[in-house]
Amino acid sequence: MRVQAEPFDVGAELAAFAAGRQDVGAEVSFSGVVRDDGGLAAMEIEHYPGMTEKALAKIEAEAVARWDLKASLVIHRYGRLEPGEKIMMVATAAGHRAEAFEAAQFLMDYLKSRAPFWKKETGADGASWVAAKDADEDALERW
Amino acid sequence: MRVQAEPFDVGAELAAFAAGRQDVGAEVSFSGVVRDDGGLAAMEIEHYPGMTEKALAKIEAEAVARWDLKASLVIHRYGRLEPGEKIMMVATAAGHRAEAFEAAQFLMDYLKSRAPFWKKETGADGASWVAAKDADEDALERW
Amino acid sequence: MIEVLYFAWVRERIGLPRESIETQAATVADLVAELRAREDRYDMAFSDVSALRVALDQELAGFDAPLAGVREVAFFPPMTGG
Amino acid sequence: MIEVLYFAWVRERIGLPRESIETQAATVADLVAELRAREDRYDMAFSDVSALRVALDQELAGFDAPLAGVREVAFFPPMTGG
Repeated sequence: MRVQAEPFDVGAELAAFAAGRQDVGAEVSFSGVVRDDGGLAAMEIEHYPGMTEKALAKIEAEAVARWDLKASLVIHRYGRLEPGEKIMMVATAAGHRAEAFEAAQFLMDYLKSRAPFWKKETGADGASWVAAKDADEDALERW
Repeated sequence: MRVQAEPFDVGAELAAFAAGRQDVGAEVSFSGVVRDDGGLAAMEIEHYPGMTEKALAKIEAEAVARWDLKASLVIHRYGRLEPGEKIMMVATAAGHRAEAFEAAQFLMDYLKSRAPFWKKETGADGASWVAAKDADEDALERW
Repeated sequence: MIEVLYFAWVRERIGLPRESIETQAATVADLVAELRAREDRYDMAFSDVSALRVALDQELAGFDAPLAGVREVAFFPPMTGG
Repeated sequence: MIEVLYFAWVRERIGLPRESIETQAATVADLVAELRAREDRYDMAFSDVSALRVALDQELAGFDAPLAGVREVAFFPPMTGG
């Protein structure tokens, strides 16, 4: 689990992920990208140093235990990002595909609503905080 | 969509995937790995040249249309593979995470049961064809 | 004249990957009956068609599908890709 | 003495990221009431607590949670990571 201001390389991370393990049959990765819906100049991500790391470690440990993951990875950036930049990524490695997919979705759902990050978007009309979606909170109920 | 005997590099594929697109908010990748459950020496993958490409193209086109994918990728190897080698990968890029995850799972479920590949495992006790699982056929019913 | 292809253990049991067959079979099931009557290795390979799949001109089909106009028939076990 | 942290628009409305507060508040809700009584900017920031979340010593908690033994309280809007 890493919380960092610096960019990361999804391809390089994934190439190194679970390398050499022979009990892994399925690997899933997710990455979130700064999307330009029209006029977005930049995204600023604020976080809560200390709590962020604790929350991510807890979510990751729960996923590893629940789906018997052979490997897992969570990286989340903070600070200023531009459209097209990767915000975060998760990766899961398991024996079979169902577990790898479920665990990655679990990580994402919890990370969205339970890890202390806040996004502020700056566009032509000024800056505004991204509002949490009810759908993201509701997504937790399936787990 | 590529069907090939040669190894591929998941990291490099994903680094190039959907690069530069600003309408993408979420990217999901899945890769299948030759898993050694104990004593597996090699896996031989047979396929049906011609039909394989048609089946994969059809499955991919359906996923792109159904989830409005901004980009998609399907690579599947055939021939001899050793434990730890990547068998195949899919990647999906969409506006939001739910679509990217669903489309990747749809691709995998159809690819498992509707693309003409057959796996033969060679181990200490000789060689045997991998049997199709009822669960894989059942997985199609959710779509 | 129709091209008949065999894959995976069907290919191994019959002992060849493909052959051209002169047939008047109206359906896949009729073709299977003709093949089974040929030799034991065919009879064994097709003994349980519920364990087999068939593709006509590279599209999955049923065993009751007509063969009129079909150039390529393939028999194989359930697929195990991914 | 308790450390109180503010994030995102809560931080912007109150105008500072953190402060040390001397308080006898028994619960989070009591602390919120004390803060609201201080100045308008606090009153406005806490006007709708249903739009806020609170963490005690870096763990999410409810507004009715007791403050006994707590060293760090953080107020922020619903999280939007990922």
